[in-house]
Amino acid sequence: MSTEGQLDTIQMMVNMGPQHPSTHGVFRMVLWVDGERVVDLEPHIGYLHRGSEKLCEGELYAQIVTLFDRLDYISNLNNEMLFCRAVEKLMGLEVPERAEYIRVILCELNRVASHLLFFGTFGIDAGAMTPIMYAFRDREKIQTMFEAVTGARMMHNFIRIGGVKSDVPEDFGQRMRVLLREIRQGIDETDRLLSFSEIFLARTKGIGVIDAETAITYGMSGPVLRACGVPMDVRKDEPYSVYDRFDFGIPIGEKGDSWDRYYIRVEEMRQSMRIIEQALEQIPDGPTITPTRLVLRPPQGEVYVRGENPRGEIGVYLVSNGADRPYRVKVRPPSFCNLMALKELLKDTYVADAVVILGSLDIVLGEVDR
Amino acid sequence: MAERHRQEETPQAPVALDDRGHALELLLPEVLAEFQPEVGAVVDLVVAIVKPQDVPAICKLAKEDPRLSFDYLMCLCVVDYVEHLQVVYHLYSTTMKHMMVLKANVSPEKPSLPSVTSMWAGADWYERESHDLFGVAFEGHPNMAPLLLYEGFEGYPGRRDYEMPEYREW
Amino acid sequence: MSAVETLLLVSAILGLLTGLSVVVLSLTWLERKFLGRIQMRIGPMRVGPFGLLQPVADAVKLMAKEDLLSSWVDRVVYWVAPLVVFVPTFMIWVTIPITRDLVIRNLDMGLFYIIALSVLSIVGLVTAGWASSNKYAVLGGFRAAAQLISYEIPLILAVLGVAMLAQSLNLENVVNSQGAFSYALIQPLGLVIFFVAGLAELGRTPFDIHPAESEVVGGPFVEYSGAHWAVFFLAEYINTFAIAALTVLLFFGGWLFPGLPGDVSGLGVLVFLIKTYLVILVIFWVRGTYPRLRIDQLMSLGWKVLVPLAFVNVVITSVYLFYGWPAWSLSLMSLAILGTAVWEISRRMRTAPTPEYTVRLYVPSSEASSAG
Amino acid sequence: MLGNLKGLMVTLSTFFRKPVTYQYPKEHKPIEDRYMGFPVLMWDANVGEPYCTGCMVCVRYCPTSCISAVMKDNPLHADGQSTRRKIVDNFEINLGRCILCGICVDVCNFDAIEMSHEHELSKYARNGNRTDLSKLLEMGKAYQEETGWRPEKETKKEEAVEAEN
Repeated sequence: MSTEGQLDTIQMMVNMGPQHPSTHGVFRMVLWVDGERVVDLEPHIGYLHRGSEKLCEGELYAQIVTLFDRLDYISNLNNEMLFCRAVEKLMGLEVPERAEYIRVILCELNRVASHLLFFGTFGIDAGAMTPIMYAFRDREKIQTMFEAVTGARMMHNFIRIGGVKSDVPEDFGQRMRVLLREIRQGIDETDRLLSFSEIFLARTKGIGVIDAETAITYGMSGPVLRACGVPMDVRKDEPYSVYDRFDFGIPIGEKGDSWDRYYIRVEEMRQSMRIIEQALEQIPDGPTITPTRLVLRPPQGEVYVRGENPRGEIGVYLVSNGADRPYRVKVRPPSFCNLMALKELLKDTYVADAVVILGSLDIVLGEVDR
Repeated sequence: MAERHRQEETPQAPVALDDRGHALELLLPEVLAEFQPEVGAVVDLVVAIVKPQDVPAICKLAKEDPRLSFDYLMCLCVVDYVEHLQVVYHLYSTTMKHMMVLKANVSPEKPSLPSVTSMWAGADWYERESHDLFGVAFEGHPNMAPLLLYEGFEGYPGRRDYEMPEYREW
Repeated sequence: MSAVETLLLVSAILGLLTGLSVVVLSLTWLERKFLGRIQMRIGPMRVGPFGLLQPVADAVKLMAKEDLLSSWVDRVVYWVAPLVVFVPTFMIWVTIPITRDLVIRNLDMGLFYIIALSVLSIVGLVTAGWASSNKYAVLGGFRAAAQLISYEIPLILAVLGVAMLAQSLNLENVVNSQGAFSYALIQPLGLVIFFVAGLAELGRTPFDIHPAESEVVGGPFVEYSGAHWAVFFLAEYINTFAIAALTVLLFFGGWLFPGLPGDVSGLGVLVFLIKTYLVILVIFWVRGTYPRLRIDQLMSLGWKVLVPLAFVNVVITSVYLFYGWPAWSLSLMSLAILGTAVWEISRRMRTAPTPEYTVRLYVPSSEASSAG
Repeated sequence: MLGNLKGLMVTLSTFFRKPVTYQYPKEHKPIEDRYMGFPVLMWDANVGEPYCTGCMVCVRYCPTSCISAVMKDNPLHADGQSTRRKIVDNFEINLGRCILCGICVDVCNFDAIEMSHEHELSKYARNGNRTDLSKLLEMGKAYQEETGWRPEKETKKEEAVEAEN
């Protein structure tokens, strides 16, 4: 960097993570900084590599659901649903309609919970300490709801191959309506607190811009891709479960910057709640699970199933050879692909921006490292 | 108990292509004629098995041909079929909304394959991961350093014949 | 100096040290309780009634904690740095009057002395960052240097405006001259500049750039632990109290309150403390609400907004004094300039990236028909 | 600056609201009925023996293999007091490894294992939560008392009778 007549400067290597408060888990990035500017970056992952895909090869199909819970541990139900759909597709299993509705309600609720967590942590990344408390207040209510329905607050193992574990409790609809009203108020409040604060806008607007074309070559998906103006959402493109019966919109941004990525998630929470409300009205009576054998043996074949997770498009590639355990399971984790573009996003930004941009990608290391 | 239910011949999952899939199944041999792919269908996916050295050329064609326009690399993974390793590319088109599976078989002894990072930047970490877990070398990849495993890890833990280290109960 | 005088001075200084320690303890408790309440929590509750003894427990814990030292630190500088930060913050209290007669030395150059000393603590922060042999600490130290030096200027200029109005650098005179109107009414522009620059001097949200936990994980203090960290902590809270006290003394009439006698000592202390703690609550309130600015934004706010505004403040004050206009004319001018500045900043911040601040809702056309 | 002022108002209004904190060890958040705590074994008070026969089905289906069981001939069956031919002799769950998935409850044919409401089991040792039969039964009795649990087979039978009537 040194030129004639200027002070001689050197680049400093700053090792951010794996123990750093804002790398969202055990992510590590090595930054080369010139003063406060990020010149180069090398991301390192794998600190949470548990070999989930390999573990799946040794487990029964029913047991694998518990492994999928632990991939993206913020949106467990979405993951469970993905794997169950893959097996159901391979076996040609019909899922009772009521089960589908319960799945959709819970998955969308989980999306809200996941985005609330993002909401809070993003505030922390930007330096605001209060939003996370408000977000957790609302998330806690959702967790309590999950506890009442599935019996667990995070690792549910509730969505089973062929349906769901059990029917919802009797007062479910009533409690859900109260819950939705409270969450809506909570989101509005946090929205007022953070979203349009001038300091927050200055920190996020125009930071970490990526254009649609680059985002697509990187395989980005979910809110991160939609922030670039690409309306790609599996729930609309290839409606799975009963998503084609609901009226909801996909929030898309224009600039592809951190603020768009942030606000898309806020809007998505509102859309998710619209879906839940419609689902609560439409939900039919009936059985909640198609009885299956204890040991499932899907036929030979392979399927690739896509689903829309809070973090983006998740996919599972399931190869079966007809045995009671899958031959190969490969997960396409959305955070993994979104994180790949970090180098692109961090070009020529400040150290403080690096934290905000990483936060806006909303990664979960559990599924990046698997 | 598990053994009692085992059947002699495991059934095949039925093919159930949708309209887009049927169109693609007819289109693929035509577009990729010069590479002579084996086009088939498994469940709801159109599968083309090609020679490993052709992969970058096919990918380039698939990405640039307006009838296919596979601009999105959905997933890249390796499946170990013991006698060969199969590198599987799931390609998706954001404009046409269709999907195909490209497969290339490589030998397990010295598996290597040209990289597709120049087509899709998103292939970067997938290829590094495959190299980590299965030992597939991707020629032309800018940085083949270990991604998920630590430096100096012995063996390829993704493969079927990898022996798990013994687990000690605490 | 006679023996009695020396004894008095020593006891006064010891009393000050004790008093400030008690203030710091109360501040940490207050901050945690207040932040807890605005975050729907209840804050510390376990140690003592309402957690009142929590700060004491924390102090004991910090004193008893092992002082960890990493291998490559520059030891002498590392140990001296906390003192370099702490001593000036303590020394400025020599001349800050709590009420008319509760002050150790009522210096005629009081304001000058305070400003001159408060700059010194920057050296401590930079050396702490440098000596820690930690890259985050170095980044934080340099951030601190850049930030504190640039915000000294608007701070000093805002103080200058008050000094011009009071025609004195003696804090007691400054307070006494606010008998009719507090300077907050006459010079709101000066108050805003002083408060913002003061926040930046303290390194508090939204200007907590140098200790920023989510970026440089505590900045210059990252390697310190135990008692040495406690010294930094003490200095930070004494500084907070000092800035709040100065705000009260310079702009809110110190121990004076309309309708109350200004010469009753006990009452004066009470009024002063209430005012100061209210200002501190505002500081905590801001901390609980705002995100953090980035270093370049902080610098441009300092140099492009606050410094020019502070100069304008000095200019309008001198014009007002020169022509001897009535007091309300200065308030009007001050308010007008403040309003213009705020309006201009919001306009620029709103329009700079895009005029649109919403996310569109995309509904596919096939969906539109079934929407009804 | 409007956004900033709005933010200040939000925090100020929350200041006057009631906090949502539960003071944990003193005050517990109410547990939902379906809450899945650690798995425990049920006690058949009519006969005076556990429901578990040690059939090992949960051992086989446990994803983390944290259960182990040993079966023995039931002495009470020989006396004619019990209909259970076999009974559990030794049973251990390493609750430190249990992931609370509830698969063992699903696969059990005898309603012998149940997810209790127990969730506070901190221990100092890493394997301090290896829980043996007597402790599991003790926890199970506490759960039975707390919830008035009855085996699913009985309730189903009663429902069927009611439906007939």
